[in-house]
Amino acid sequence: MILRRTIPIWIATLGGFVMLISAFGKPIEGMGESFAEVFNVIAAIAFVLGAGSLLKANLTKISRRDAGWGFAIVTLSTFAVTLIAGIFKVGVNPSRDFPLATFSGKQTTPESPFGWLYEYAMVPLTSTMFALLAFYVASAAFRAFRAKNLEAGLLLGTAFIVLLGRTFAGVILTGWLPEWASGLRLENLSVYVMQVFNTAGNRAIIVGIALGVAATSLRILLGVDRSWMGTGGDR
Amino acid sequence: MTRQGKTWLVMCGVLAALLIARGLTGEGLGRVYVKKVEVSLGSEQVAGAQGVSQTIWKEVPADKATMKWVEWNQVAPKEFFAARAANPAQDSISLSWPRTIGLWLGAFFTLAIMSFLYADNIAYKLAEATVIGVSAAYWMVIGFWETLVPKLFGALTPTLVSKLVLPSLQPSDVVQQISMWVALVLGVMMLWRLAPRGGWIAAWPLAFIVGVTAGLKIVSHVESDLMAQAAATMQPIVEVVPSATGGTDWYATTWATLANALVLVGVVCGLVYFLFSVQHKGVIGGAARVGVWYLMITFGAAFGFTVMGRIALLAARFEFLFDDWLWLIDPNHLRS
Amino acid sequence: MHSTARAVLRRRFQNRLRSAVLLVAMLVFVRVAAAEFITQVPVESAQGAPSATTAPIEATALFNEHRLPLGMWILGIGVATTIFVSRARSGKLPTIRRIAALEAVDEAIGRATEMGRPVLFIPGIQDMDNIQTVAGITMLSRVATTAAHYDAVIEAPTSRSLVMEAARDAVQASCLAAGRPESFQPDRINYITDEQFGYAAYVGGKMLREKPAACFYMGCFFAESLIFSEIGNSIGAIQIAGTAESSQLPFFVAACDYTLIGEEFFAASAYLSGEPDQLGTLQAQDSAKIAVLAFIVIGSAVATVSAICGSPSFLVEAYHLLQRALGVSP
Amino acid sequence: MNFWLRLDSMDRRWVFLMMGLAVAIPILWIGITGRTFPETATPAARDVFRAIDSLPEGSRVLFGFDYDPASSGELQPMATSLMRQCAAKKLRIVCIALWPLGGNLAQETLAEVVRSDFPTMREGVDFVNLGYQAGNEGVMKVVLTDFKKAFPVDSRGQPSNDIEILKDVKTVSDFPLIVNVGAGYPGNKEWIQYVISACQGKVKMVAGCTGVSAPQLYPYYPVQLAGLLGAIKGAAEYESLVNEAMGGVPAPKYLEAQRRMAPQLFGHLLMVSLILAGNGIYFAGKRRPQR
Repeated sequence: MILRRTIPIWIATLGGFVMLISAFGKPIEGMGESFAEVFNVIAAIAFVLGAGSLLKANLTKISRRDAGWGFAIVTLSTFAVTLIAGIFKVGVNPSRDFPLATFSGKQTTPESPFGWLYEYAMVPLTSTMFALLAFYVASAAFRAFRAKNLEAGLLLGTAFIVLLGRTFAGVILTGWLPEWASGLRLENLSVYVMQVFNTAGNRAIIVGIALGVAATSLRILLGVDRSWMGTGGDR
Repeated sequence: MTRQGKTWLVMCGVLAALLIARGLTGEGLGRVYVKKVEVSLGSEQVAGAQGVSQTIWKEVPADKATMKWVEWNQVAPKEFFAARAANPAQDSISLSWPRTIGLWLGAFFTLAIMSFLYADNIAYKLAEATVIGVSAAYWMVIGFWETLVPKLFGALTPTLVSKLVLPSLQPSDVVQQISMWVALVLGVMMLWRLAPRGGWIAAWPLAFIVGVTAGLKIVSHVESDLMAQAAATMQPIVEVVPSATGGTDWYATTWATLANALVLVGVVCGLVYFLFSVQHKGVIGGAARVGVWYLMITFGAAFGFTVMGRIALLAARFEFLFDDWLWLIDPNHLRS
Repeated sequence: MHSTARAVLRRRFQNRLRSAVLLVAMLVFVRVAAAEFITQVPVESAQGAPSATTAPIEATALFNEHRLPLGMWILGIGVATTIFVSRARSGKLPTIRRIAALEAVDEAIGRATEMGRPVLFIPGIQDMDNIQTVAGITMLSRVATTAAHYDAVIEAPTSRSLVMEAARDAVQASCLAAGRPESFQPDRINYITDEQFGYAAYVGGKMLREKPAACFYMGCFFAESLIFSEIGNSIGAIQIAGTAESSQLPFFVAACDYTLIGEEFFAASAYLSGEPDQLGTLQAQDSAKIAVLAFIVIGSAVATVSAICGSPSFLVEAYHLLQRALGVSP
Repeated sequence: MNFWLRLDSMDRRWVFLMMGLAVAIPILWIGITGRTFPETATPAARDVFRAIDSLPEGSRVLFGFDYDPASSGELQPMATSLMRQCAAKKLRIVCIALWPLGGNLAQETLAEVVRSDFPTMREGVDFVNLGYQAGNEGVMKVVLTDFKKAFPVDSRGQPSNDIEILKDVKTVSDFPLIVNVGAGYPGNKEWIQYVISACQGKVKMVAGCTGVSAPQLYPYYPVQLAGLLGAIKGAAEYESLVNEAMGGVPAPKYLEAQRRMAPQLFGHLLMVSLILAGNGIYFAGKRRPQR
């Protein structure tokens, strides 16, 4: 129990306090920066665990002939091809400044297999997935934006002003308003909403989040909340 | 055949017919052209910054080169058309089969993902399986070459890294070396999970990460969010706007004052809404309600802005289909 | 019984020790900070000459003086936390307002059990160096405890390797704590890919095929929030979301049944735990909030009065003092 | 069946189809006719223009590329126009990236704007691409104390110490202006939190951001941020400002954002009508007695 729970909690407490103090102590000021690098390296090493999980899940699927096991083969083969092409920089010319260093070239040119996979498989796939949001946003607007109460009404009213005020439609609809009422033109109204209501609302959220982060961090550092911590048992 | 099956058939048929029709008219459908570039490099000794002589590689004529290779750079189709018109036998610019196939594959994947909007189907499943495989490996490769090699190996095995990857590698200082050793040890502890026994040791690096994150985030959030935002709100409500003639512009003053007052009310009421240990009744309840109104307006504004971004993304995908693949439009004058 | 009593004693001892460490750290901080404060503000004496400028030089070299106000704030929140936690331990429990989203957690898991469908939990798409992910894992452990009681199946695909490890640990611990270690299924908690939309493509497809009855989105989300919540809506799942990414809140608010907004998300695990210690920290959080409110209201009032009355010097100085306390050098 | 009821039971795939058409048709129309809508700049975009315009010739600008191809639909037009204004003002441009693919985008933007339209600018003297650095906020903290430690080599592998443009750069405060185009984390917000706050007024910053992050960044404007380009609308406004200042007929690559405003218009109109229709259904349903 001591090895599995007590020591980890103390590690967290001490690590956290050292970082906290490093923000104030001049001699150890740069510790936070070193941690970012340390974390990146650990995360990069932990990719081995991720790859293991990915392989295991897909191999199990194939060996059990689960529904869609053919797609598991696709996943595994594209994974293997991309990984090998990338790690060994297959077909990548060295950099022009250091032609003698074998691996000095960048692997992202579409001439190399890795760059090709990135350019013609990953980019279209991920950016189209991203673009699907335009459709979902439309369906959400149709289904969920109903003025059931004052709060919902405010939400959709603001969305309305911003949507119209941020295109040429705003100019067409309210551009005729005289100069003394120019504040009511949709494009100006949308700026006003952003600078006043949005600023106030976002500030309240930001300050709240800052307090939430502070409290959560302190709960971890003081050992009040241990539920993020597992048992660390063997699996 | 089910109704859905019939719809799929009709959609695919229409798409195929349109493609064939497009392919038979004008310049046809998307192709990629590349220009051959022969790289020939020669070395030269020059005096470096600290007086130490350095080897510099430069472009030299092909007969004097010690290192040579060929690169293929993508060019606009109009350059190919021009070159072909000038000399039909030229071979400096040519059709790139790998990239043209890639372009068509990209178009297929774009349509495959979009087909998910209609219903789950085999094309989407194929696209999904591909994107998981490619992207998981992609980030592992990036992690290896951009983090592990320059940071970890660069600090622990500098000779090897500078020989094979980065000859201009700067020597790392003691702090970097210590932190990379720490990272290595913690990383290995993390991987201990794969060992048959003693997997609990992996909880230690995790605890370290969580603890340090907590210590770091509390500082950055309290400093730049809590204190800075509170300070930004602490402003005079009355804001006198001078007019062009030297007096007071009462119209602008009223608006500015109103805006300041509204911001103050919003921040205060918004914060009251987030109070947990007080029941939302009476004055507190009223303020919290106003706070919710502000939050809703904020969300509405965020929604409006986000729609804008999402439509831009969709537009970019359609431009890819219409411009790069189908050659229907040519906004960047790449073909004419 | 004997061992339980010893465990309680040991835990109490550790808590004391931790508080002692905090106390010592604070004392050192206050000692150095006080010395700094004296150097930084030469108090004008009646004759107009600086009266107290005697600061130990070694302290100046050790301490980052421009962060003094920041230290004071963190110290204040820390002290409030210790005070309210010990009050709560002594039985003075705060009454916490109702948070509808959290009361729906049990209901959602119960429904999934009845329908014999899985519960989907997404701990965000960021890594363990993001505090929202840590809060998400904490929530996962609460949800997993309830799920273990109901014998519901939890699916948690993750987009980071470290998060997968942490999630497995947390769920295993929850199953153990709920007395059902056999219900822990590590293969249900998988790494997919680090790529945001590759992950979204996987989760979207999975949701449409497996139709989870309850979906929890707790952590740091970006654009994928709406993909998940719209698909979840189309399959009729109960959806509960929590995030501090304010740009994604409108989508969760519009498409999910319940949403934890910003700070509520961080308070959620404390609320759900119902432990006196944790409820005490909520009260500490509130007291800090009240301090911020006081600063904003008093500061604005001082600034306004000073603007109207033509900036009398004592008001200007008071305003500058308030600003300095918030880390702004006037 | 009642119209509203029928509308309510409408399959959401019809909504998807409408959205697809609302975006696709204007793209085809603009692609064929080449016409765009006029833009009037809002203060936030005008301030970006002014911040760059007011810098003396030869000032160094730190140009951050914190996005990837997934958001380049919104952000690339901003980066292109910002780069163009900086180059036209004869500022010295130092490109960096905290997103792995940002370095490539910087390279592409430099090729598209500087190398092709400002051929007199020399690499290493008038502009440089320092490429991607891993480490997120960590890098920002390092640039505060030692810029060259954070970016020891440029994208070609040349040591920073030998690069002319970085000769007397010690920390980030040696750049009077940071121009950052960012899509998320790490990005604009982190630059403000870690660098702008810490520099206490010595460094100004202007930012370009996606539509999603714009509302979060507005609270920082105009104090911590000297100017802000929000979403494709901000890009289009700024683009028209730069085109106006440069005079002549702009090349098609400098009209990208303005071209994308037409699908925006129709997309937004569709969204507005969908919201109206949704509420029509809701209120019609409320008036009917419940059985």
